[in-house]
Amino acid sequence: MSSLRCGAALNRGLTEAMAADERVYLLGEDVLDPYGGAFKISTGISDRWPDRVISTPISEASLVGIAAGMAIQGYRPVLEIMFGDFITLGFDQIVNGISKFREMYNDQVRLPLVVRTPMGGRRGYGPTHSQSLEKFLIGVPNITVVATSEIHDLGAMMRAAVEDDEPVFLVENKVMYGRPNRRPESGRLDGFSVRESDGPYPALTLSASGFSAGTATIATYGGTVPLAIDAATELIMEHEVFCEIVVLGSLLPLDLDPVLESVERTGALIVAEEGTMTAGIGAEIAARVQEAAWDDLRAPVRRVAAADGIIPSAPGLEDAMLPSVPELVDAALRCEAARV
Amino acid sequence: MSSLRCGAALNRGLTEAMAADERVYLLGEDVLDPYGGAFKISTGISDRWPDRVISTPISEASLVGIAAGMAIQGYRPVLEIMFGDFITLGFDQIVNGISKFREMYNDQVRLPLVVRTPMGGRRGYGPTHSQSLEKFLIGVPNITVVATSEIHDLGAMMRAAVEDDEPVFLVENKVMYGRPNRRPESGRLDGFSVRESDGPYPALTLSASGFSAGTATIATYGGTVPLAIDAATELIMEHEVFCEIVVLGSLLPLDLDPVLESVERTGALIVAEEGTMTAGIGAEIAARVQEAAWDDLRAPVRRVAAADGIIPSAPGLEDAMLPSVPELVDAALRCEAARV
Amino acid sequence: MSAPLAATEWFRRMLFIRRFEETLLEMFSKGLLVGTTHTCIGQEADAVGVIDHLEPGRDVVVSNHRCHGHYIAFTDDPSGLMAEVMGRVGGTCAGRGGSQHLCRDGFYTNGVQGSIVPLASGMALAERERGGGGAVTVFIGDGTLGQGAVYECMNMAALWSLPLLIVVENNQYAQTTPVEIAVAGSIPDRARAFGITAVELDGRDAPAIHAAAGELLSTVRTGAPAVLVIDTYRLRAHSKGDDVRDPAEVAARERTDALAVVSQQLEPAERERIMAEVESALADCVATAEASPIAVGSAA
Amino acid sequence: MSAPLAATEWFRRMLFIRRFEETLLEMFSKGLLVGTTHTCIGQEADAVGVIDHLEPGRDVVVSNHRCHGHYIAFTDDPSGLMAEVMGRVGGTCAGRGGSQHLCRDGFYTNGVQGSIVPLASGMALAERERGGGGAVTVFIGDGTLGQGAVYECMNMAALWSLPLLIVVENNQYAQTTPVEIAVAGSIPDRARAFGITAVELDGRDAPAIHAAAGELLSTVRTGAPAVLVIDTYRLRAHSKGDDVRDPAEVAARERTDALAVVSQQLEPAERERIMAEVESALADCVATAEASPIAVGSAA
Ligand SMILES: Cc1ncc(C[n+]2csc(CCOP(=O)(O)OP(=O)(O)O)c2C)c(N)n1
Ligand SMILES: Cc1ncc(C[n+]2csc(CCOP(=O)(O)OP(=O)(O)O)c2C)c(N)n1
Ligand SMILES: [Mg+2]
Ligand SMILES: [Mg+2]
Repeated sequence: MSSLRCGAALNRGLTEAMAADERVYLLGEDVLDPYGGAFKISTGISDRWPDRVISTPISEASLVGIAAGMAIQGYRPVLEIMFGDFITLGFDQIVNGISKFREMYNDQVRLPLVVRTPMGGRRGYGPTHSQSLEKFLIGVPNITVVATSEIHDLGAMMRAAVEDDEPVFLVENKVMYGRPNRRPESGRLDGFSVRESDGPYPALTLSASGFSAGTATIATYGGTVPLAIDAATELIMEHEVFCEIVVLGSLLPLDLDPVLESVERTGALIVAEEGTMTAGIGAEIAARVQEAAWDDLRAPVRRVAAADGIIPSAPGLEDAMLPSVPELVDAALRCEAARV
Repeated sequence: MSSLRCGAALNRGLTEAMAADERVYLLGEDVLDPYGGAFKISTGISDRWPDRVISTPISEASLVGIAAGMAIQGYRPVLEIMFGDFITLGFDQIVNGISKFREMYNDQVRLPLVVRTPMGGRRGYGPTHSQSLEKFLIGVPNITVVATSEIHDLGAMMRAAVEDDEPVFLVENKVMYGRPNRRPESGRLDGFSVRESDGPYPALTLSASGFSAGTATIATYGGTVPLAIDAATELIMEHEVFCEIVVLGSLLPLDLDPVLESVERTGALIVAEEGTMTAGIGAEIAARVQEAAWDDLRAPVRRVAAADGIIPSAPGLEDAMLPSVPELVDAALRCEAARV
Repeated sequence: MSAPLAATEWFRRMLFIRRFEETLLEMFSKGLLVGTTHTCIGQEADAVGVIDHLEPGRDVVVSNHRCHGHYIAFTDDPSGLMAEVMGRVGGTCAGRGGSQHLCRDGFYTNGVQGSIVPLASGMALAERERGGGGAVTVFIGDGTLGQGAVYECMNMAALWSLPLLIVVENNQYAQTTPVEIAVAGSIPDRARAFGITAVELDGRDAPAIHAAAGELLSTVRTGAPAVLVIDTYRLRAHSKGDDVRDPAEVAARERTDALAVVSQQLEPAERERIMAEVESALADCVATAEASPIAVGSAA
Repeated sequence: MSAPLAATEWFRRMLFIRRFEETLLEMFSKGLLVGTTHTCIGQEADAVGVIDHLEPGRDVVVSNHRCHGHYIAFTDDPSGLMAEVMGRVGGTCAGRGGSQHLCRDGFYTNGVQGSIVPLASGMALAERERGGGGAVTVFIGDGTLGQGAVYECMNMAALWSLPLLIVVENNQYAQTTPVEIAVAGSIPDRARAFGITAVELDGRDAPAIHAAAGELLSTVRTGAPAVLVIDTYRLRAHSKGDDVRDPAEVAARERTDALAVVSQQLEPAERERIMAEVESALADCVATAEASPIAVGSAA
């Protein structure tokens, strides 16, 4: 399992979900074999279940609504949106449809559907193919937003999303696809002790000091996880500063218990995300944690995120505006300064 | 001016903007006279400038893009979206178009356009016609989001938006339209002292104690302003608790100086908004203020907002989930408790 | 395909819808209701004629803001609708949805123009997979032809052989906007360009609606999507509000609408008898709705 | 309406675009470029034939991800494009946009399928109001016909008499998806249903493209929007990546594409001479681009 790449792990989970329940259908652009979707997450599925895979026109807005219609009528569609940037096209169907039906119809319907989509930059794809737009999803009531990461059990997460009776938006990361899906072994990973919360979309808490007091908690998810691990490692090696990392699985509902428990130990919180900062995931987490952990915090919650603006195409420009390891290290050192 | 209703004040401002610059065009559904738009804000304009008013099909997604195209080519379109709930249809054009062009094209273009739209509930219109979706707009880089309120100079605000060289999303409130556009006189309004910040979309700070120390600052905007004023009044009358109210004009960029100055005096902040709480305006304000005013705050920033869910149609259900005066009073009393 | 309806049956069904909605408007004008409502007064034949071929349990109906007639024709639950509009616990959606957000037994509405067409298409895809011969019928207005989702779905419905009937109720206006300034070219040709069968007819001819819908639905059920354009007219304001149309134009249509046509075909005594029956059924419906408690929530 | 182009001119212009893009692909395969690119190899005649009728300063061109040919044909700034793809300060957008987000002198591209059509329509509305006889030409692919915005805009273009030419480059595939499983019915009929003139032709016939575009544009300039469907073929992969098409199918098209056809019409000596000129111009273009500094930002 440890040598499987994240993309292949997601593909395996999806394949298992297709095998387990014949109400599961796969829809999306270019999802047919041999291509299997732009990032190959759907590979091998149409060959095996040709009748349950539908290659679609480029009609994202309607596809989101079509998934909703299928789900209400008892099927379990999995919709692949080729790039997360295009989720905006389906935003009306999400906000005024999927978010509404169950509650507005007084619980007469369920929407067991999955919309899965890659987010993130660092591949030079430029302003319209590199964004992390999950921040817009967490403002939508009545949906579940799940962030996959390279240290989650991706196969299990995918299966859980497909088996979920509520609508799940599964956020993946383009760079993650090609990286190994590493998992804690005997509670350890990369020299960190790891605790994993319960439930289908668990949070993982990493500590280099065996969950004793530390300098700060870094709450993060998805494509920013390797940066947080690198930063925490550098902080130990070069500054003897010990941070915990909480890798969130569910962004909505946002179960912050693991973060609050960690902050109890560290007294400080940094939220790191790849999306642009304003009104990002970090804003919601900061707002909640400063309220819930007011007495534990000895410094304000800090946010590390992309600069508010476009994601330029040229790598040198892109690098400069996306969050980085040095920014994380710097934020942690400021927490350390507040500590002493 | 004081007896003019807010809707009429906006209409007057729009009329003046049309008169001042022939590059200003008005587009929208049902905007022609004698109807003049579903909420009458466009009344009288097509009669006067028939060639500069375009009544459109129900094509919100494209209309946003059409406004962008006109603006890039030197016109100044004002697009009326009949209900703010439908801004979701234009979300791709906003996020992947309007937000991108100027920066992505290396400053070769400008987008002087206005999208104006009514938000808000309390009229029994039900789940798809009552939302306050401006929270999704403030996560979009490179746009300006302006919140009108009944105590702003609405005519001036409308003119400023139309004269702005950047894309402005003008958020209005349905209930506000029918209320008088009250303005401070000699620095006073409703028994409060009022300070107004500079710039086209000013913030107004209201204090009942002449800007001396108080219990809490209530930062709010738009349709929640009368609730904040009622709550502050009740807090004085019944609890001898003095709050300041900061009525924001610009939600993006979010100039928080007036809030920070007020928090310096009060030591506590409540953010009140009509949208659903998670990932709302309050999250961003809380995240910023807890960081910028860490030393001034003696209690966590609290949020008062709609419950995360649909806005039901039945008045009794709608009332229960929208923010209320008692909730605001309660939040302020909790700040008072933290004070003593 | 159901047998043609007798004139008495047309009259009874259309009149009930008409009186139901007139009652709503009266209640609004008396301040007994809040929110908004869109009546299909003048367009009742569309609902009755098309939906007579559909069966709850087998078929699905998806509708828009102007949905009361469709709801009553499909579900036979007018008191649930009445209670819903009145904001009562016993309403179709317990007061959560209100006039334009309904759900019952395979009947769904939503209030954003066009957004229901993808929903209906997804439901049609489900019906296709289930293979039970069910059809999905979605009602849209002429103005809603402005929404791109309609064409995205026509394309997919044709490609995927969806059992989908799109009924375009062309009542000549979208809110205040006449169809001429909002809809270019030809409505049926828009469907045909996607390889979809399209029929256009005059909605004042109720039996023609019934016959065309029956015929189209029998091929729809086999996976050939179709579009039925009904040229009709709304006799009242768009919602409760003002009406900017020429009163003479409205009056002329009032004399020739499908209900007026059918009414003239009846013997006076029969007409009186049915009218009395409808009034009594309507009174029951209102009474049932009023007996249900007002929906209230607990503070957030 | 410009005069027909001589074969030498066709050859020179198309070959330059061809060689420009082949150079890009080589640079990618050598790891000299990052990101992505979509070449119009095989479709160059569309750009050259349509854009010969357009003038920067008067007209506007809006394009999509597959935009290099259009850019080169319209702006005569290939080194700006080369520098942009290379992420250089001297690029069209200083490296911010990259291959598919270009802007120069009335030329605009964006990377979300379909979203450019509203943009182009708004620009056409501006041209209409300005009244200077300018036209807006927007290029989309067959796959982009899946986007509802295209139809929303066809409707408005017809209603509002926009000087808008929509060129559909039907290269038979959207990424890996053959047009047959993504586009139902008839493409030109889709436009005609909105009352828009539509012409479809075989893109291997370069002079036919030129003639049809010229004729359509002369009426477009008077406010009659038009659609030109060019049946063409992309000879390389969708982007840099893998190609799932049958190699035999691609090879057959390689022998008959517009550039091959024109090339055969030339005397060998003339052909050689133009090829040499193109190589030298291309070398200049690359050298100019490479002389520009790499774009870097300051840390956020
Ligand atoms: C996306 C969207 N835009 C605008 C509206 C507001 N609105 C409600 S009904 C209507 C007119 C619809 O016209 P049509 O489709 O012809 O239906 P009709 O009302 O005539 O039955 C409009 C503009 C809406 N509900 N949804
Ligand atoms: C809204 C949207 N969905 C998906 C994509 C990814 N994508 C880029 S090009 C492409 C295929 C476009 O096909 P077509 O319109 O035929 O143009 P072609 O590539 O053949 O020139 C797709 C799916 C996109 N850019 N935008
Ligand atoms: Mg209509
Ligand atoms: Mg193509």
